[in-house]
Amino acid sequence: MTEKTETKQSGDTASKDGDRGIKVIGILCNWCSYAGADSAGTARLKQPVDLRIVRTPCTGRIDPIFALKAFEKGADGVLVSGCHPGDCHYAEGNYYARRRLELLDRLIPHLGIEPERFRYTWVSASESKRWQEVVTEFVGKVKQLGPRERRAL
Amino acid sequence: MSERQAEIRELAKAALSEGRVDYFIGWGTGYDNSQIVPVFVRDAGEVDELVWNPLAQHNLSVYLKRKMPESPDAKIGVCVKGCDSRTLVSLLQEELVDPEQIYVVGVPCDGVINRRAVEKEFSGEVVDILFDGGRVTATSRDGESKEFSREDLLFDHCRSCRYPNPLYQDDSAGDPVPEPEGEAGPIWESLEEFEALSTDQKSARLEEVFSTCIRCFACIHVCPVCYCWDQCVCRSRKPELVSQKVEAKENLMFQMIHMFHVAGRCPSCGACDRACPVEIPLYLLHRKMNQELHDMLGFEAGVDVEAKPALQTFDVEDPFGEH
Amino acid sequence: MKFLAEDKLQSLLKELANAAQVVIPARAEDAEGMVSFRAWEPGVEPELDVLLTRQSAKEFIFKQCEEYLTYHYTMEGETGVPEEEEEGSPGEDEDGLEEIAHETLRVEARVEAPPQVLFGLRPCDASGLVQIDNVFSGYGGFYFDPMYNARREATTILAVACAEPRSTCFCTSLGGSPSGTEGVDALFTPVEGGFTVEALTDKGEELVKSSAFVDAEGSQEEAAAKVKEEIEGKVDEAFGLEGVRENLQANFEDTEGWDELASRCISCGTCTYVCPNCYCFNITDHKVETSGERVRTWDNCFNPSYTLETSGHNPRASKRNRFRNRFSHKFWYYPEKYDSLLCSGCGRCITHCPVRIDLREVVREMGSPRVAASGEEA
Amino acid sequence: MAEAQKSRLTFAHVEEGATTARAGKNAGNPYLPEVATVKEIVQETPNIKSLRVTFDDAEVMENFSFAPGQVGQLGVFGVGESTFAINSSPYDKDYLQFSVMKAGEVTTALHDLTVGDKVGVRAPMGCSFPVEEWKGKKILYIMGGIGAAALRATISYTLAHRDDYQDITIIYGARTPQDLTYMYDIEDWEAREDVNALITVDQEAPEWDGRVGFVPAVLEEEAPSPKDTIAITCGPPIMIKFVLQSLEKLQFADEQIYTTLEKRMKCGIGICGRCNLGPKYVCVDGPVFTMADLRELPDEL
Repeated sequence: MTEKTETKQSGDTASKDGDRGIKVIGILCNWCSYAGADSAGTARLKQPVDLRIVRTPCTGRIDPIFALKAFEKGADGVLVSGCHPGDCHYAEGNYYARRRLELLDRLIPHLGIEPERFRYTWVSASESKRWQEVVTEFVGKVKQLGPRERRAL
Repeated sequence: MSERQAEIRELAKAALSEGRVDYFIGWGTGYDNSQIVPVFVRDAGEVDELVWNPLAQHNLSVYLKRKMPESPDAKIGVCVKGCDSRTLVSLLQEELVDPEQIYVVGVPCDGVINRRAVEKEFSGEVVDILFDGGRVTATSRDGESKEFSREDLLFDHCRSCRYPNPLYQDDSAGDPVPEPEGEAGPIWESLEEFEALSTDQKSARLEEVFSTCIRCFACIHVCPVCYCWDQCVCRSRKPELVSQKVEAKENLMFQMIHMFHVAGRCPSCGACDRACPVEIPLYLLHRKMNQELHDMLGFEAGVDVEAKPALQTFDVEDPFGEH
Repeated sequence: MKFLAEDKLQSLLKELANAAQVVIPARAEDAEGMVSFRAWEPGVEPELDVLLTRQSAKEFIFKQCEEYLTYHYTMEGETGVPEEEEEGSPGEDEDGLEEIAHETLRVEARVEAPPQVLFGLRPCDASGLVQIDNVFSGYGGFYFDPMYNARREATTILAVACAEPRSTCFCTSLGGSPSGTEGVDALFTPVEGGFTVEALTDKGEELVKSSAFVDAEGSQEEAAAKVKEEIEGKVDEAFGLEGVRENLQANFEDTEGWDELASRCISCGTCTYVCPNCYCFNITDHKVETSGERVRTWDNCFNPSYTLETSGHNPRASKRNRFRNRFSHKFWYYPEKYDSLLCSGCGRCITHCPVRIDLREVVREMGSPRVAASGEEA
Repeated sequence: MAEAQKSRLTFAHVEEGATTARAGKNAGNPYLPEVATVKEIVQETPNIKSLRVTFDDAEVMENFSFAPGQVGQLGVFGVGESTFAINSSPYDKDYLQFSVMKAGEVTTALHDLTVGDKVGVRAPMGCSFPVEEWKGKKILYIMGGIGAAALRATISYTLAHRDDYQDITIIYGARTPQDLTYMYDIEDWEAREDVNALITVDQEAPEWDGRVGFVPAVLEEEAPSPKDTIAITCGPPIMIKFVLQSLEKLQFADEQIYTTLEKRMKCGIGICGRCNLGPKYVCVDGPVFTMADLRELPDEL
């Protein structure tokens, strides 16, 4: 994405007024969770609208820094989801991801971020129902916490 | 102690005079007797510059990391303490150092002292520090002398050190020191205070601490396992993970990049912490990370040359994550 | 000459704080107890027993991070109502480029210079500011920097003469003094029961009109003179200046010599950031959506991207070249342009360097004629 | 240098207009760019575009002047600025032209601009070629690729004052015919009787019936006499290296050879520190140097 398109299209209604809603970033692998979210949409399963999705080729591509950067930029919650272990499109990317994400998950509270604001999970392409549950539950928790009062990150 | 010093000099002399190394890196006296600095000895006749005492805090394996050797094919002799040897092991695990190119003198160590702590006991400048067994005598420029017990001045990480003897070496400067007794696992003291804080308090504390960061990058340059140099993503404009703006959150973000980059390769040697000119307790962050890695996987960085850094491998049966 | 009794210091600071931000050296309350400059608040005692603050006071005039320009784009005919675009489909909005073609742009310069008083800096720090002044205020017919100069003009500098120089102090080798007055508006010299105070500029004269000051007695003046003389003698001679510039020039190509001095350098930027004289900076743009700012931040010659060119070529790619540039700048390049030295001898670069690179040693070595064969000192 | 200039400036001097070469209301803040609008874009080669821009403030446009060889900081707000030679003719009052090769962040953003877009311009900056001093001499331009951009204004100037100079020779080479910039100029040079234009490409190419060969080879083949001649060269570093060797072979003295340098720059006004060549800053003491100047300076190019 060029600088310009990013500029023009990241303009969201929420950030412009003080009484903003919440911003939740979903970082999803292309093959399972993104497809799962897609099929949930196609199946017209009701899901919260507060999630903005970033599609990555594989959870193995996700650096824990991506999630921290999202928080630093003002996200109120970050949800990472990929293929179930054993089902990675690239055979083992999510096994690597699992270690990194687990480490991040454990460190999140020590970085001054409530643990409920981060979650990593697995949703396959066919689990549109599960996607609906995961995202509803996660966004619900973040909503309960409300917008994050940012200090350090 | 002076025995070890003599051993270091002997080994360095032999390596230099036999042409096994082009230069030898050890510790030497700085601009006064209270300062120990890294020294590069190029001539067998100059090995008397090499010194060993509890001020030898520098992790010299930093000079082996990518781009740091002055000429890429130089043969280098280097002294490592136990903790330093673990960063060297991390570099060897990633094949970033050619074992054929280095000659490693292991220096068994019973702890290095925190010079800053000494300085804080004086109003004036400390210019001389002498060691006699467990006693440390420090003298200031205006002639005031104070005695300390070496034990009281040790760095935190030395107190809980489990690897006082180098884990990788070609030769040892003298006999090993006794291995610590007691628990087999690492000890994570000094984290409790931070851990006990609420999320909000932690955030406030981090903000306070990182607002003093001046972004001099000493922490990453002095870190032996942080080796991307000119290519570090923290200097990148695209993607811009850290901006040029100097403020607490950017500074912390920069430190997070460092932390996650060295995750699984950082043995908490404390070099970053000691180098920080504004005394940010970086070492605690890195220890926290290592504690979590240990809890997750029973993993310790830099103990086995044959092992892979924890985040560069996986086990199908890893016991965490949802199913 | 005036006198300020010790117990009048707080009331003086309070008085000054009515009209300006007052900055003093103070000890942090945390375990580290670092002494640094910060805004005075009632009750905060200036820490004058510690000779040098961790960093110099330059950040209060040459800010580490300064947003000096803001800009705002608006689309022609834009109503300010954001479009309701569907979200979550990042792959599909490639064609946004054309829409932005005809924008209007508002650019504004920002110069912020609230009045401030810096109290308690040492003469070396004040002298460092004078060296930076040359660069930013067009000495020799160069350009004038409005942001720096506005802040400089709005600042009053109250220096306190040093009581106990460190072994790493070498101001006298550079023509300075522990009671130097270069760049100082009023100099405070600690004597029994308080300070003698000399007003050195109009700003200084303005200051001493405060009722906190009384006229100094003859004995106090004598005491101050004695203090100054004594401390002057306590500063070690680090090197002679004669021939340093010429020798640095002659030794530029002595790569072996430079390599040897630089070998333990880890190529970080600590020395430049704690230095009261170093002034190099970077400029970057930061834009979010349609608005942004242009920011100036401290930079340093050890930073790889300092000289890295787009082609990938870097004129100073090696640690040695970066190292050499720092010292050559201070003792050769700067003197050639500005007729003074870019070092005031505070010694912070020595004491804060993670590996204790000693500037004095570098100047002694490379500022002297080098014997081609050995290169070693006798 | 006059004593008055040696001392420091204050705001009062600046209000009198003492410091900045820039015209208009923004004089006094050399960091503040003039807003300008892109009026025309010429695709010179596959990766070089020329942007023709005009200042939005009519008074600034009216008063703008520069000397051949001077540069400007051209930037996109939100991305950054870079230094480019002003390569329109010094007599062209309609617009300023900058030629931009797509290479990094700023140049990519400049390439993304369309007509009507806004840019920031800080100009003119740096020193110029001493075209007055050269009067009565033969002028030899030796350029390669995008290097032509740095000399174009100077060529325009010497051609506008054609009678003041003796022979004018232009040796210009590029990798392929498609990489030759300013085809409209080349046609003009080739059509003129009073210009000796030698246009060359590195390798044979379809539909190219012109000269083939590297610039230094063409130079040696042409073998201009150094007598009363000024040689001005700009191009990729490797070309310059061999051109200098060839000029030496042809017995040109260092004082007769001029070049214009580029380095990473930020402030463009001799403050930020990075573009130094020893004690000289490319941004204010350059970009124009003679070979004799460069021999005096540390080799950190």
